[in-house]
Amino acid sequence: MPELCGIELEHPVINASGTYDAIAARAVFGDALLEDFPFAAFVSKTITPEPRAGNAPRRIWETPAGMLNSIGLPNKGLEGFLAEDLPRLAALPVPLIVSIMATSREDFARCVERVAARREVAAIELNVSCPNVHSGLIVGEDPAETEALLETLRPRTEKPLIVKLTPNVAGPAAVAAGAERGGADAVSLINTLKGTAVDPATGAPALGNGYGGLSGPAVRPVALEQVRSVRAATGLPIVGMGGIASGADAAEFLALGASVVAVGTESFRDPRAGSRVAAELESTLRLERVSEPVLDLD
Amino acid sequence: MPELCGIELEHPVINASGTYDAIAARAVFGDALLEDFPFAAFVSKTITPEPRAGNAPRRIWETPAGMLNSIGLPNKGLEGFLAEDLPRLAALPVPLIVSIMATSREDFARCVERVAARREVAAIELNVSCPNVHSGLIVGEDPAETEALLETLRPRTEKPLIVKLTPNVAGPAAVAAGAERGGADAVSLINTLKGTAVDPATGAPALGNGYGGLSGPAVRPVALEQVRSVRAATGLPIVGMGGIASGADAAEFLALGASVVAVGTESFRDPRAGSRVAAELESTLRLERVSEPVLDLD
Amino acid sequence: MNAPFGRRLCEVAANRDSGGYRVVSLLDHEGPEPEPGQFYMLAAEAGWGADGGRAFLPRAISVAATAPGARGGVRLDFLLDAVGPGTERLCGLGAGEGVWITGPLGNSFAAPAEVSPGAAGAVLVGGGVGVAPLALLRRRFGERGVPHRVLLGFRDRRHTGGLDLFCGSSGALCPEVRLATEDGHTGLQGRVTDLLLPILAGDDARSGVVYACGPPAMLEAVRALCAEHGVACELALESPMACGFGACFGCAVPKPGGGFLRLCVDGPVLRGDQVEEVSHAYA
Amino acid sequence: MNAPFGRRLCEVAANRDSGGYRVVSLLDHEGPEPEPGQFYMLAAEAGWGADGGRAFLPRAISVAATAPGARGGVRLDFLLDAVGPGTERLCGLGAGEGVWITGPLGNSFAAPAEVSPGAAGAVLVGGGVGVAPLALLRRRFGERGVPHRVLLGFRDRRHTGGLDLFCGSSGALCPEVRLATEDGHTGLQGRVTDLLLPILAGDDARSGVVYACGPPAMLEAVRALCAEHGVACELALESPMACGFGACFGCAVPKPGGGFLRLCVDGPVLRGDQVEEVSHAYA
Ligand SMILES: Cc1cc2nc3c(=O)[nH]c(=O)nc-3n(C[C@H](O)[C@H](O)[C@H](O)COP(=O)(O)OP(=O)(O)OC[C@H]3O[C@@H](n4cnc5c(N)ncnc54)[C@H](O)[C@@H]3O)c2cc1C
Ligand SMILES: Cc1cc2nc3c(=O)[nH]c(=O)nc-3n(C[C@H](O)[C@H](O)[C@H](O)COP(=O)(O)OP(=O)(O)OC[C@H]3O[C@@H](n4cnc5c(N)ncnc54)[C@H](O)[C@@H]3O)c2cc1C
Ligand SMILES: Cc1cc2nc3c(=O)[nH]c(=O)nc-3n(C[C@H](O)[C@H](O)[C@H](O)COP(=O)(O)O)c2cc1C
Ligand SMILES: Cc1cc2nc3c(=O)[nH]c(=O)nc-3n(C[C@H](O)[C@H](O)[C@H](O)COP(=O)(O)O)c2cc1C
Ligand code: FES
Ligand code: FES
Repeated sequence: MPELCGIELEHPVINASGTYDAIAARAVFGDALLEDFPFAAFVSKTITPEPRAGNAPRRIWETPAGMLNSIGLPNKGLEGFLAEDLPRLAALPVPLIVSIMATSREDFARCVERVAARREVAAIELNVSCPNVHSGLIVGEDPAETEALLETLRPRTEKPLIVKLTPNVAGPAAVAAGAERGGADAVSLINTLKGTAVDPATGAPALGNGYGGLSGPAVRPVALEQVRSVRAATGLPIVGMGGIASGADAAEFLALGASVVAVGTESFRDPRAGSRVAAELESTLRLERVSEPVLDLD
Repeated sequence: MPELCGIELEHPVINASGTYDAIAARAVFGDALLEDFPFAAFVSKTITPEPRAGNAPRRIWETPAGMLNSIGLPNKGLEGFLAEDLPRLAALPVPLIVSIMATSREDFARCVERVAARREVAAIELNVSCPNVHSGLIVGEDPAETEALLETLRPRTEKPLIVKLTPNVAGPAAVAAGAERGGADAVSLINTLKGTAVDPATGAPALGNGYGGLSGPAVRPVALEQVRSVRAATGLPIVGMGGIASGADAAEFLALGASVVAVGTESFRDPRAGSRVAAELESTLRLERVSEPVLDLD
Repeated sequence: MNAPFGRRLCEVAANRDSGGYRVVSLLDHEGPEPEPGQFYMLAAEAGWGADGGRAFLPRAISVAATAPGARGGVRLDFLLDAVGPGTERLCGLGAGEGVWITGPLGNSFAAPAEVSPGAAGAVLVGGGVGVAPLALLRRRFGERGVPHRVLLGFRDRRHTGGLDLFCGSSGALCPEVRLATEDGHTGLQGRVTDLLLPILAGDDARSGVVYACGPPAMLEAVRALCAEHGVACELALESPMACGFGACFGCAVPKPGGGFLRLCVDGPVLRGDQVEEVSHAYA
Repeated sequence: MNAPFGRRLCEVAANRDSGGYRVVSLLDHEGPEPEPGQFYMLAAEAGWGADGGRAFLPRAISVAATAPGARGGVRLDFLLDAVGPGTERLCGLGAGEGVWITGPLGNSFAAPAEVSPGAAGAVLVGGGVGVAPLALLRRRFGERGVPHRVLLGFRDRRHTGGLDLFCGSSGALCPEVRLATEDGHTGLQGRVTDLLLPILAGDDARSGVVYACGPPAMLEAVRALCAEHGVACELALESPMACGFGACFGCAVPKPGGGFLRLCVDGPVLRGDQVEEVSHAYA
């Protein structure tokens, strides 16, 4: 049975933060969502100390084999989340990981303490990399900053701390090493790549925010390379993500050293992508176990 | 008539370094190549002080809407290039830009002097960003290094120096600003994004080199965002590239501040992509010039 | 009624022209009957994402008509305007091809009395491909005996897509339907709002509710006119949707008091007073 | 003879089964007659890159046969094995669909006397989809009166793709063709190299040249056997190609003395002594 920082998982596929609203999906799809929940653990959308409305539209833009988003972390804020959302997320049949982001170590610490205090929460993901909120960038670009943040947070909880790295750096491995030194339990990568597009109808940037984050199959090669380089630099478990759309894609991440994978954008195309990827992965791996090298010399 | 650092161009589309071998193409397609040369200027493959054989295969791998390469800069070396290739490239009907890379300032300086001394050469592109040769990375990741390199090279020639930036950094704009301070005449971007893939048949990295550089439409949103941010940080002309496959794509780069665009990977799919993009761009722009806002009220 | 969980593969039963648009019919063996205003996320099984990597995401399309499927299930008719790679691919589908669908999604139009106490009748106002959800709404109003009038706007003779969805089985336009065309080749020469204005100005306007779907500028005109005349309205909006089930937060539409609605789960049908101004920015 | 500059759109004239492979015929109105061993870069006009963004690049495919086109030009026949998204799409093409082609590209097989002074005859050794260029070569040798034998290897009854390209107009296998099959259902039970070995060991072996195309392990066996017996050979290799015209440097094949050849412009046909060892790494 796969596990992540001691959390047992039915299979190695979880969701990428911000790409699945289990509460909304429950309302749309009903109990079937719970009976056949697509992910082995649920990661919440990133929450911030205060409520946020998110960015002005337009927020999404399709690109070749991918998409840009500038959602801007709309959320109810720490207290709203704890009061309204957490109890409903606790009803999901899988462990809950809460993603948080803040613009100061103190705020981060407060969020970690308040969230970790809740029994329903299995682990915390620290979003130090969201490309849509300027202040979020700084920590994740710098190994020392990241280490210092972890040193602040580590004493506040015994629950696993997963650091979500930003891919928009020259060396993600150095930042991962900083996270490890600071006491992180795992890293997750990649967040979205900074990107933009021009609306041909206006000649101006297509997104309301001017730029956004790129996700989907287009970024998979970049994600795989970052996983490979982070694997070489740390012993931490890796949650690998970025463009996973099939079991074969997931297998690439596992081959390069990820312990668990996350599905993001593909869920938009297929609300049960998580289960599908897990099933495809299972049969890929089973196939590998039984297959003999095929001789093709005729 | 578009121009780049004073070099007059028939149209704003040139080739991306390393994606067109005009000598080989001449042998394959004959004089038709010269009669209808697809680019307004020709940029050579990057040459290095000494000859290089390039990386061990496998060198290319297809990815969603793009490709990875780990070619490894095979070239005849500075002297071989000057003796054998330059005279033949001089026969092309367009201005010639020579791309060079070296692992020390002294070697860079020697290359610049030898190349700039040749009448056939209109400008020099400095590749400080090739992701396939380790030493090439360092300068382009660091604004101060880049500035220092330019300060060394600037006095050696009056010919335009174009700095090809690496996209694998947190802030390409800062590096562009460094290049400007050092005396560069233009910047070109983006080079390929670091990426890898796993060969499903072996479970190991698909490229002989372990990783490579990602190009093609998949990277276009990243390229556009870097052009946008570099435009905001410098007054230098920008040669924009990364995933341009059509005139509409090129128009996005121009809208965000590029003066000239370059076509790379798309030439593999269409050997005359350069001319096609230029023609499509021309008709896009002409359309924009004449079109009135369209009222679309029921 | 919940949508079945996940996407499912449906077969194209038919694909016919409708005044420049296409009506693509799918056979759905799993889903419930959709309500007027609801939509589905559609993606062709084959060839999605071809040539340049788009369409990559599924496309939100309103259901325009339903009927019992020939071999069970329900036939879903979609009215499609080929404006880009996704709709072009969908418009080019042949019978027997596969389409991934998720839905029915979103809310639906409410009965007049639910929108405005005392309101008994309805005025349906549609333009362009936005006539699609109104075709289904009109059918339901007809079945339930809700008095209604239909006002449709078209640009010219070549752009009358979807008009046949408002015809009876005889093929003739139903009597309660009135047209405005910009070239005046049929109906009133002008815009559909020119037909709406006298109704809103009428004495009995407040006993009715306006239901509108169409291009943003038309919706904004309808919204503003209704607000001015104190007549309740429901608008079926569009916004860019990646998922259709509340997952991506891409479909944000500004709320009058600040903040945003997610159009896919809070809409696509919004009351006039839930919208500040219908803008191209999110439509 | 140069290839026309750029890619051009050709129409699919036919697409038929050939023992598990497909033979796809294109009508080319612009290009010259290709030589045996040459290849084209192919990409379907529609649906290329669908579903996951691949195939993105064009695919290198050898020409297997040519004929005058029904309405002028030349008909190019390609033998295709559906191993991934690109070849699957090409194998699924219907008559009338469009295909972008660039070519003919690469070098071609040389006459026996050019490869080895004094050699008069030829032994063609093919396996799998690698029989394609040999089919065209055999035709040319036949036309030019070059004595030749053909040895083809197939796995089993279900894998005999391309065999019919070696049949005469009567539909019967030509007499100079011998088969080896791993299941022994026809011809020799064994490998094609089992047919080659006695020929190489024969007294007159050096008056001939071996021409081979097939899977890497077969080519390597042929190369090593020929080297051992001092018999000249030409191998048509494969390597990953992005462009086919020398632009990408992706198709590198190691040279015996170090360094690399670009298979698309220096090959695809290499003499046995130009290759160190035929490896899966670049094939
Ligand atoms: C609830 C709802 C119901 C709908 N019902 C219908 C219906 O019944 N019938 C119907 O025909 N349509 C309907 N639509 C609209 C339909 O979803 C869009 O027209 C469709 O998504 C367009 O996709 P496309 O690929 O054809 O065009 P796109 O190329 O995606 O272009 C459509 C618009 O998308 C934008 N866009 C996004 N990415 C890009 C890009 N990379 N390049 C260029 N433009 C881009 C542009 O703003 C462009 O104008 C509905 C939409 C919603 C939200
Ligand atoms: C000169 C030449 C002549 C040829 N002639 C013929 C011919 O006559 N008939 C014929 O059928 N074939 C021929 N081939 C081979 C043919 O070009 C390949 O089989 C074809 O390119 C495969 O493309 P695909 O999309 O079908 O498969 P791919 O999925 O591209 O798989 C084929 C191989 O490509 C690799 N690959 C690259 N990227 C990926 C990826 N992202 N995921 C998985 N695998 C990947 C793998 O090694 C895989 O085994 C020839 C090749 C050359 C170089
Ligand atoms: C619409 C959208 C919203 C996202 N929101 C968040 C978020 O709130 N927090 C976060 O850490 N990552 C967020 N991400 C990034 C994803 O978690 C993931 O890292 C990225 O999309 C790459 O994976 P994918 O290609 O599978 O989508 C978001 C991505 C998308 C597309
Ligand atoms: C096969 C290949 C070889 C390349 N070689 C070089 C090179 O020698 N020097 C260089 O500066 N860039 C090189 N590049 C990068 C391109 O010049 C270009 O920056 C990049 O591919 C992005 O553009 P594109 O998406 O249009 O290909 C190479 C790219 C490819 C795909
Ligand atoms: S379309 Fe994704 S949240 Fe509405
Ligand atoms: S295939 Fe591009 S150089 Fe040979």
